Amino acid sequence: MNDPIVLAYSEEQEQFRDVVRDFLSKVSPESEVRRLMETDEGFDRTVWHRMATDLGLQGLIIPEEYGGSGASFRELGVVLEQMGAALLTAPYLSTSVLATGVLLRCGDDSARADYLPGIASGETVATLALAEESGRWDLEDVETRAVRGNGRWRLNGTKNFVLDGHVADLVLVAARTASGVGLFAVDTRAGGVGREPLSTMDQTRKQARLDFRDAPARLIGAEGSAAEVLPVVLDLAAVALAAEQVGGARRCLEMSVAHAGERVQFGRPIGSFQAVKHKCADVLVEVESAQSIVQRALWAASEPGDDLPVLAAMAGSYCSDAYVRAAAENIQIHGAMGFSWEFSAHLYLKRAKSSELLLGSAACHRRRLAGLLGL
Amino acid sequence: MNDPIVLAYSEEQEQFRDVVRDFLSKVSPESEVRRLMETDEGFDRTVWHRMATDLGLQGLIIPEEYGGSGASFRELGVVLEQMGAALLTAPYLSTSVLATGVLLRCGDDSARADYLPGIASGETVATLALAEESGRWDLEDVETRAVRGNGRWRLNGTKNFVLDGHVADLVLVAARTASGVGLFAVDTRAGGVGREPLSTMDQTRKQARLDFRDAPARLIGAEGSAAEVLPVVLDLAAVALAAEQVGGARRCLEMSVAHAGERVQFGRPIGSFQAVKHKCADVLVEVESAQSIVQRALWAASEPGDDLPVLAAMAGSYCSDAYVRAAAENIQIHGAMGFSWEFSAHLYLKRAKSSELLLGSAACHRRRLAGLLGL
Amino acid sequence: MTGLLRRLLTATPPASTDETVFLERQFDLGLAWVQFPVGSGGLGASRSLQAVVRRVLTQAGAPTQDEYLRNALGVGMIAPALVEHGHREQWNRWLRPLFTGAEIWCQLFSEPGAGSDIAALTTRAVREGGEWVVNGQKIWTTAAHRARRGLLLARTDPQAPRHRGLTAFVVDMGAPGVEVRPLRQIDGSAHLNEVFFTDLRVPDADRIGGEGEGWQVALTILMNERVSIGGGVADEGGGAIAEAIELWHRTAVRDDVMRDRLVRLWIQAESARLLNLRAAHNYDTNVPGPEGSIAKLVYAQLKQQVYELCLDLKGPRGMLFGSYNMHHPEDHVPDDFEIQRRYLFARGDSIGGGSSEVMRNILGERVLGLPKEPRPAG
Amino acid sequence: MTGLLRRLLTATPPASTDETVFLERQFDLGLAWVQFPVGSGGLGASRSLQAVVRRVLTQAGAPTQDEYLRNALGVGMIAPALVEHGHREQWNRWLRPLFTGAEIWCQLFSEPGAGSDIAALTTRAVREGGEWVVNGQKIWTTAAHRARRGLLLARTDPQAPRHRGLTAFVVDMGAPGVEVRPLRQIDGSAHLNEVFFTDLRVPDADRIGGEGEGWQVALTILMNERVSIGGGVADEGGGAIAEAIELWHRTAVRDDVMRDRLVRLWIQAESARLLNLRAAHNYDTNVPGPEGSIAKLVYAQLKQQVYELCLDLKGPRGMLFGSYNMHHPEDHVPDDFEIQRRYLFARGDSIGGGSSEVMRNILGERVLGLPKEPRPAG
Repeated sequence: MNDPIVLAYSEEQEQFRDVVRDFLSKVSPESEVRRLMETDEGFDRTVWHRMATDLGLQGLIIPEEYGGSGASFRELGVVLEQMGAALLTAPYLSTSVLATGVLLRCGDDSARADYLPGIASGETVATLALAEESGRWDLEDVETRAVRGNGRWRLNGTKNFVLDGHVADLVLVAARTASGVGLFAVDTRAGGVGREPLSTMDQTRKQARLDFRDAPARLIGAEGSAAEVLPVVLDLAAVALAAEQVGGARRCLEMSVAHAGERVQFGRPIGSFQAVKHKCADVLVEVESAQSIVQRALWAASEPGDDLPVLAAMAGSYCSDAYVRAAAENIQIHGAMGFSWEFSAHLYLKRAKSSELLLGSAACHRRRLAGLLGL
Repeated sequence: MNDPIVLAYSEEQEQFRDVVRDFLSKVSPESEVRRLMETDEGFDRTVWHRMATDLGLQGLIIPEEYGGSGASFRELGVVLEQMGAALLTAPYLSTSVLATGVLLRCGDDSARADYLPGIASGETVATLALAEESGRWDLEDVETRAVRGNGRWRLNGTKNFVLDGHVADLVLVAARTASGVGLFAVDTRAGGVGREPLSTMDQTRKQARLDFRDAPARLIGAEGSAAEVLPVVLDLAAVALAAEQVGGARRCLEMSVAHAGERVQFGRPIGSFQAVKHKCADVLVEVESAQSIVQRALWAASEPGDDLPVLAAMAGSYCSDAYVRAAAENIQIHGAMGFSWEFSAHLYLKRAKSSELLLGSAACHRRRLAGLLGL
Repeated sequence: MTGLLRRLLTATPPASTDETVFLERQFDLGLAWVQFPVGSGGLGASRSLQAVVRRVLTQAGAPTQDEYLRNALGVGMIAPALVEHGHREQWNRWLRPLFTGAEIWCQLFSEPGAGSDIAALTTRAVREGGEWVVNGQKIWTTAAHRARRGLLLARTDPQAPRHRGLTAFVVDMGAPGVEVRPLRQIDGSAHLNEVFFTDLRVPDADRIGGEGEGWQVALTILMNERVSIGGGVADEGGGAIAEAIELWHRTAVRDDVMRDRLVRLWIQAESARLLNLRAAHNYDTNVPGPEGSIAKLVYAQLKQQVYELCLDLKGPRGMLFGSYNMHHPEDHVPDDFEIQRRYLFARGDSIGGGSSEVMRNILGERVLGLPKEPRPAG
Repeated sequence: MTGLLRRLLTATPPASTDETVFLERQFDLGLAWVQFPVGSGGLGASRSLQAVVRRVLTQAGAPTQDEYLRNALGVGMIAPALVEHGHREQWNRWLRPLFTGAEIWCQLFSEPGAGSDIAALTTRAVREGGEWVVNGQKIWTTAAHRARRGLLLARTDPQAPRHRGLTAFVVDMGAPGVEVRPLRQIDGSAHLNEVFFTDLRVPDADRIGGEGEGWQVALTILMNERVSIGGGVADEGGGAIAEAIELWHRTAVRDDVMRDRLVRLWIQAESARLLNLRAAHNYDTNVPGPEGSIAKLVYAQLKQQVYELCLDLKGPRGMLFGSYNMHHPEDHVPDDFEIQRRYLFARGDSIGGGSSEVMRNILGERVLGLPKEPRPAG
């Protein structure tokens, strides 16, 4: 490990971060977040295309040969932090982390060539469908079946909690065959896929329930390859989500500090009271700690090495807790206003709590970590 | 349950409390606590006799026919709270809760008649020896054996963490026979008992390791009766200890508040800073909550009924945590002085942490409670 | 009093009597608030007897405290302040319809610039002959949209020091010059309102207490509020842990770490319940003391932690929700996602009715006697 | 610089050279603190190069930072203040023996009436010709019993506002008029001392900085102290979690609740280590910033929680202890109960060197820019 290098963003990364932040402040102000979260689609296709064409965000970690820019996971982290801070409502985690992650690691050049350019260009919204009734992202719980007949695969079963499943053009589905659980690409326009949006607590991230009835599918990689591919993809997703969480937590802290410095009660800014000041200090400590973990974890996600599982579990546990704490304290510091619909603090709490439950709770991450550490 | 009656001390109980407090403030000021904790015996026999003759404390819950005053466990709770507050260094928990508890519940009138009057009069220091190498107060871990030969029982084995075992005249020993674990009375002056004082973190409560080598013993109650008697006695002991803990925690809070009101830093009493004020408020909430639990638990310990195990586990868990918290915050609020040997705050922390570990940790109590509640 | 109770229950048997009729009769017999003066819903008796009345009537199936919840603020907080600071003519006009629920009351204290800090209010009342002209804005007002009357705190003397320039009035919420706008909260519901006053005219006869004595009126209400919220949330708090336990039994994937959290919270809920019984005992026998502040603080934290655990127990299903559509609480239709709603709503428990920070100040200063924050220099 | 390092290691190979001789040579070559002026143990180079020196020398087996710990206060905190606020004649007298450890230094700031609040000091220094006469008492002084010199903060102008009337001096701890009494702590050891000054005479040549500029000198030291404590406790903090894990593996009766606590603390320790690496990076390249305050706060809490867990893991054995006999830390002989001792001692981590409350103030005010507490009126 070469820690000192890991823990500071490079100058280029910081410039890139500023570009992304400026872009998001224009295309995803709070008013847009609120508009989009009330829509069925939940994102703005024009903005989605500009993300791809102006900044190349969807193709960030896609190799140049497939139309991307071949950047590392560290640059992806920079983007996700800013998206988390802005509560961007768009199918980015699903498309550019989950689906892209599967395609990059599936060992199937032909699938890569067929799908990645569309993702990079902003044409294709894609996602991964793994969890079923239990909601757990666990291969053991997969009951959806893939059956081959007349040279074509067809899927039957139900996937639940599919991120952006209601708008995805391409769904990568984990389905069971005789050789174990494999990965299958389903074109949602090709029929056989019923989609039902879920009503989510976090309105800024949409989820859906997908019913596959003899849905035509294409095998990605080898049969039964999910056991090899998905654990890595889920670790990467945990790191990506953690970057988003840190970005959100830091924004909550900034909101708290700004309010505490301005709001006067009992003849003083409330931030001069230790009850508020120390709350902010404690949140600062957690945000900085979370940031340190995320930067280290992004490094692990960028380089070959065997420390990714430990760092993903660490990041998943710590950043989930830190974000929920920062979002809850932000409401508290804002008082009745923080609790009101009109002010944005509640949107962050809902995002924070839902993010914690998305890929397994903080406690689940710790249980996994105990195993990895031999404790 | 008739809660409202339970939760307030009666006027008589409050008067009794004041008498005990005044007595302890005279016989057990900090200077005496410090003197006695450095001695081998760890208590003052003159004071011990005065406790019995002037206030009847050792005989409090012993029936009048055996020389006691036949009061309820609620009065015992009043006494223990004050002893905890004063850090009284005397073999009271061992003699008047553990040993007395066993004798009262052993169903052996002859043993009661032989031993209880000596306890009530202050002649006899007594204790219970249950834990062995593991330190757990669990019948399963008992390996000490009792064997009958020539009409006499003899004990062989080693007991550890025996409260006041180094000074007890009478030791009630849990020992294994063919009929399970039974209870045996051993006169430590009769030979066959090796005693080694333990070096304890809490110097105000002494413990010892006892070696029994063919020690002559008297069977108390029926053979194998420990399984019936000891669980109740241990529940009572947990409630008694919780009363002591609340008394200690409240004293810590009083010390904190007094210091915070007087000590000036940055031109203000430190208690006017919210960091200190809110810490005190949080400790107050825990002390009052602990007090409510203890008063309810003392009621359960006084009356026949089946709610004792739940309340004992509740009290053991909550009051252990509350005392450690109050003692630790007391050190923090006193700053460097709180951390110094010369000031008494550390004595309370040591008592608090040791008390938590004495009869099973707070977490153990919660595990037991989960079972009792069917969770 | 036993005789009066018997008369009430005999003349108007709860089972066969219209609720309003029963409550009118209860008021007329002086059994509404026994500690109030005769003729004003009371008997001039000791406050401790109210607990007896409550117990007897509840056992007899009379409208319980739950029924009063429609007008909880009026019955529990405002009425005692009217009796303490108002006069008989006012009692005669307001107390009976208040008790029966015919007239709902709200409390008009908080302002955008003054949430916890009531002494900083700026809503103005200016005297013009026998009337006062009120201009300003109130916020976070419970039940304002269905209230007939409101207890208003307004500044009548801008020159006086902060606390001293306030006066209390009763305002007619239907009068011209009063506009009520709903405020949505975190879960989309509108429990609270904004209230705007534009040249509202209030007769001087509706002033409560003397000019400049509004702070004392507010204090009476706030002390009663904490006891009331303490008592009210006691049941809710108990409800929360019961929900968690029920959910635990229905949860398939459980582990020891969650179990330990649940048991810990169960102990806290039980200790809070026992603590609250002590507080209720004091409330019944004495003037409201600071125990309500402990209860409020404890229950706010407890409910937040319990619902946090509930969501964790639900796992991915905790991410689901019903509808965020705006609605008044009385129109709420429960769905399958009530626990999520309560999780969100519990964040308000440490804010409304005095924030947890203010509660800790009160405990530190009023119970423990620690020194107050110094006023800033200048 | 690479050449100088080579010369040092060639002329005095660490393996075969007496430690003091090596350190003297290191000082003379300007490799003690490279950012210091030439001739005073430095090269006038960038502070960031010190990290390189440290790495090269550590790899070569030279006396490491651990060796400096005998005089950690002197090397890490006092020397930078001497260079920033003193003058060359003073550097010539003091820096070399300070670096080699021939003269141990202590810091004489805290007083019984002024722990966290240094501006409230009352120890007096009165000028008499070319000397100052010092009277007063200091407390909580680390290493005073073995220190040859101390950096004293004393009040020279009682009329000036609190911060402005202080001046810094170097005092000879062996001079008449200095009495050192050990102070026992929670575990019986005497890490700290009281120091009494009775008509101690200090030459004006030993004044550091101008009259009334003592506050600036103290600030330089305190900023370095936090970085140093942050850095120092980083290793200790890592040590604590390592101890807990080692104990976990030796513990027979374990459960999932304890395991979760352990993993949680492991994550915190690891995040603190990573955070500290960022802080060290800044320390090597910039002037000491506020990161030290974060580290100090985090490690204090972490160590307390880790040792709490350790005692819980030990169960009944956690009640046992070695000896409470008074001893200086350098005379401590480890026994089987070191974890209990550290549990007790960890309570001091949130008190000494700036309490956790003060650290939170610093983070809130200096990092987040929140407003300070107002000074009390009058």
